Amino acid sequence: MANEIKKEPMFTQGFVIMPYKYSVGSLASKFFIDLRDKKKITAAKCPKCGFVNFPPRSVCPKCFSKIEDLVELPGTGTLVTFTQVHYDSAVQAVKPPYAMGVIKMDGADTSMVHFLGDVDFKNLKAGMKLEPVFTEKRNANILDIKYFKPAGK
Amino acid sequence: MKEKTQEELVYLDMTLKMPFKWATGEPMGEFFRELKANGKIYSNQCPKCGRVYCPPINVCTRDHAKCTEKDKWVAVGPKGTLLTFFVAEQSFLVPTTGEMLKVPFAVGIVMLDGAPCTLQHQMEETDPAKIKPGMRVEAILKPAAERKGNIFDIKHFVTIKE
Amino acid sequence: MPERVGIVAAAVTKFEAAKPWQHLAELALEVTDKAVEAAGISLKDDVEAVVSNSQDHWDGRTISSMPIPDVTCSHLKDESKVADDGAYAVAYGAMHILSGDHKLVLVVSHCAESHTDGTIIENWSIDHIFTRMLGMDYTIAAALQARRYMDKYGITPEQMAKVVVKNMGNAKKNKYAQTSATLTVGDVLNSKMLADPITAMERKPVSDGACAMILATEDIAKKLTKNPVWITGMGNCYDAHMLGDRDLANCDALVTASKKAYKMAGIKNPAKDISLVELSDYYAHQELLWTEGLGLCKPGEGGKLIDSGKTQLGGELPVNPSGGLLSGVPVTVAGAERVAEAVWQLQGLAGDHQVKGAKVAVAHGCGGICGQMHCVLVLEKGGS
Amino acid sequence: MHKNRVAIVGIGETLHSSRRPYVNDGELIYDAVTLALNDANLSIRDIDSVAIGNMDLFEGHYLNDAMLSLYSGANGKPGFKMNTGGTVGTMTVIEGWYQVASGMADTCLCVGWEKHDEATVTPCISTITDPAIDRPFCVGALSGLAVIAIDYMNRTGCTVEHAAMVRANASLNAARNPNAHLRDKYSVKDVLNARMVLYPLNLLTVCPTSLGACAVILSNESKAKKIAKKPVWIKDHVSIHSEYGGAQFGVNEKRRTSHIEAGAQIFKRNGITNPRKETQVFEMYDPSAYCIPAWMEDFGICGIGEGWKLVEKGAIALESEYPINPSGGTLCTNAIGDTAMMRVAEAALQIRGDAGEHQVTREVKQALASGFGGSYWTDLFLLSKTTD
Repeated sequence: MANEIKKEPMFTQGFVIMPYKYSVGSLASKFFIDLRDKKKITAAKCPKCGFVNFPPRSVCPKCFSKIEDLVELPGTGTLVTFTQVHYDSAVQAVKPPYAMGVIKMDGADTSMVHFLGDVDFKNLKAGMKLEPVFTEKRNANILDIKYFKPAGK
Repeated sequence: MKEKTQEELVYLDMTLKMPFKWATGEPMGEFFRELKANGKIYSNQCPKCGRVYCPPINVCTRDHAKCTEKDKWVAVGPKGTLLTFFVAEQSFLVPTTGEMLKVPFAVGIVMLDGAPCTLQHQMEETDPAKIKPGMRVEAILKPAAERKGNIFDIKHFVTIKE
Repeated sequence: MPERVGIVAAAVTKFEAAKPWQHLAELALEVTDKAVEAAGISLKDDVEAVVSNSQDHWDGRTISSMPIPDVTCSHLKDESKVADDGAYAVAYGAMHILSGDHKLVLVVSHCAESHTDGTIIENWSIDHIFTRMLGMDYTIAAALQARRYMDKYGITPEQMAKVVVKNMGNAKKNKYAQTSATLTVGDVLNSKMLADPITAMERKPVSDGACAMILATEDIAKKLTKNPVWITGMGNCYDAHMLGDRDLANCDALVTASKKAYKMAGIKNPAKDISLVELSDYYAHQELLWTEGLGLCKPGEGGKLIDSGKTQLGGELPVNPSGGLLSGVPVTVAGAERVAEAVWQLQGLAGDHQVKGAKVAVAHGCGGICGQMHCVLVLEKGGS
Repeated sequence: MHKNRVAIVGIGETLHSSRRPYVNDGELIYDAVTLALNDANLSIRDIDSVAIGNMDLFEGHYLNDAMLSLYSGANGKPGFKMNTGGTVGTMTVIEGWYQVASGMADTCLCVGWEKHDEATVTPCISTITDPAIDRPFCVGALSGLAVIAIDYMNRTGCTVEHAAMVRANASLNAARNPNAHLRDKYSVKDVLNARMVLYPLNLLTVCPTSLGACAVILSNESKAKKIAKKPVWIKDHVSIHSEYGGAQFGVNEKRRTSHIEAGAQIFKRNGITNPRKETQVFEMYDPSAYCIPAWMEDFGICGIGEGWKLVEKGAIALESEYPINPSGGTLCTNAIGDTAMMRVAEAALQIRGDAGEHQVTREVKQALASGFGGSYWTDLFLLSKTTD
């Protein structure tokens, strides 16, 4: 069609900006406050089946029961898997390169993702023992743990 | 059901901020090009059922006939009749900019002269007592040098006396 | 299965790194018109319901289906939006027909990744209480998954790279593919390291495009085409969200989904009964892992399977003959496009990457972090 | 028409409020799900699949069905998410219906929720518009509702007083519903004196923003007859969408909205000639106080211009001729992701006779429930006590 239009692409530039204030809920509040005030690491133990989920959520991933109380964990853990991040992105909390891992805490049946530090990437190995390093100024969120490092180092 | 009380609860403040570069598509792109270059507001018409669209549309929403042939486009306005309006008096965050809306903020839905189609835009008059459905308004465009090929090339609707 | 759902026609756009000419709704419009034309039907008079498929975040628009009734001629018709992968939209369209509620359904899926920054969107799909603040995105998560997969089963970086070599090579024969290349394993491994062990070439590129399909009852499908494709099995399943709740070297949800789909389709030995597979390879290692989940080999043997050459185009069981996602298909559209490719293979319309004698195909869509949710469709060749 | 009958066998509604900081969004969903499971006397293991509905950008999470799968009980089960604005609640029940009616699942758990205290609603709703053309001028959902109200008053002679009567009636109903959000009683005068928000809508004649969750369990016929004492049958449902109305207001055209189309289709298909006799209660999605009278007419419950007259006669009250929204409706409780599902749930409770203090006085054999959203999109359900 001769008189069909097609000249140059046109764009609308802008953002989608939305502020949110999330409630973490009663149980996770206790977890974060323990972390901030006592550097204590806690998990959620199912009163019905005994499954310990970590980071603590109020619903048991195994039997769907409600969990209202936390149990304290020793704080040490084992590395399950890991990576080193080499690229920049708009959402990253630290500057690359940095290492991240999935860590299974002793006494828990599930694992969590966090940063790994004080260790050369080439020395990371699944199964190695880890312990948390806490942030100096803690704000009751997951970044109150700075990273996990090889235990006893 | 009663909630138990707890001394301290934790909240997490997060702001979603996604940068966007939306493609306007061809009919709307041509609408903005005409607005910028020639100061004209265009509508297009379905060749089959005669329904009019402003801004111009690709295919008719009713019978899917192609409406893009430019020689059938009709310039409308800048004068028109106010169909309805609203005035926002409470400010809120404008999601496209992240800034707070300057209030009072009046928006008019205007039936433009020349073809039965409506356009929504800001109104200069923000006193709800002075805005009446049915009154005559005119779209004021920015000077050609300031126009960028977007909806803000139209500054606002002003009330006119005829 | 009492009645089969027929796929009459499928259409896609050319996939490109950016489509600056087209409004999001115009992506949907392009494929809708193509699919309707291929099916030889009237959009206004014949299509009873539309299942659209898009994402609010990617479109930067709450209710991203807002402009879809306009371009699909569904004013005062049934239109609904599935906000997960496109394979789910196809499955939902099929349910419309199986339930007896509708006879002819249009499924249309669109996404333009070039409009925004996908890492932000990925980050906002991840658990907000314990994980989001760590700056996680799907690539970091996939790297954790790949490492675990390597550690548990001895999968090698070379085996993962072979997936890219295969799929990018296949893409050269696919006219809709965004990118294609003749590569060596070395090229892939030496491309920029993103998150160890995942390199730039082992991640799906940014892509824009759309996909549409016409679904119909058995009767109508037979009337409309000599070449219908039957959906004979469907299954889908959620996995746990938190990476630490799963063993990342397994894909339990995919196993559940595929078993259900195979049971429905009467497939007893997937590796033997299936002619080809189109699966969602967002990352290279995921193709290996998903072939295990789809029962094409035993757990841990995804590496051996690619080494055997069976999954090559021309092999016994081609996987992603189209070039898959690694050659560039947008998220959300991905699953629907897998179905479309499988349909063309069964119709004999795949062109240069046609798998000879294809009778049964499996299409797989997945969504979420490390493939949290999987949707499997079994398709069979109709006609003669 | 439909091959397999589908019944509602379990209903769970959380309480609704404006703030609930003790729970996160997952826990809110878990509340509704466990209530529905208890109501149906089922455990999560008895559920075959899930259907999830929510608006992603309202709480900010992308793929939140996957993100919160632990809490809805979706882990290890099939299911997917619908996202269609105000109609999402009904659309999710429709998704569940399709899963069961197609034979893909025997029992499906439908979940809808919104936790509005975590977000700012107006900017979220504003982004339903096209960024290039009308987003800068959108002020949430109010402008669209104002246009509907003005149009109805102009066409039929309804006045602001009639809207106030609707709201006053809703407040009486909500006061009897423990799960409702706004439960204060208001007189017509109170409503007329409320602060104007956007002409002609004031603080009391538009819906609030609430938080809450709702879950509904659907089952096929053989299972429903086994497990449910009082199954409520989904006799029919229809879903009608309209073109994008951002800049088009149907100028110079014969009025034919999605409501008109939906009502006409469902009554014709089910041989209903006098809906006010053949159905006994209507749970309508009523985002403003002008909606009930206007949409009674559109749905074909009464003739054009009769809606506000019926309101004037008190015909929509809980104990009268044709009760509409005995729950208090959307005007008193509005957690967008579950609002429409609540309509279905409440209509089903009325059929079961389990609505408690807000149970209508008429015997309910058939009930209607509607969802509204997007740019004039409608879902309409016909529920029934029996299978005939």
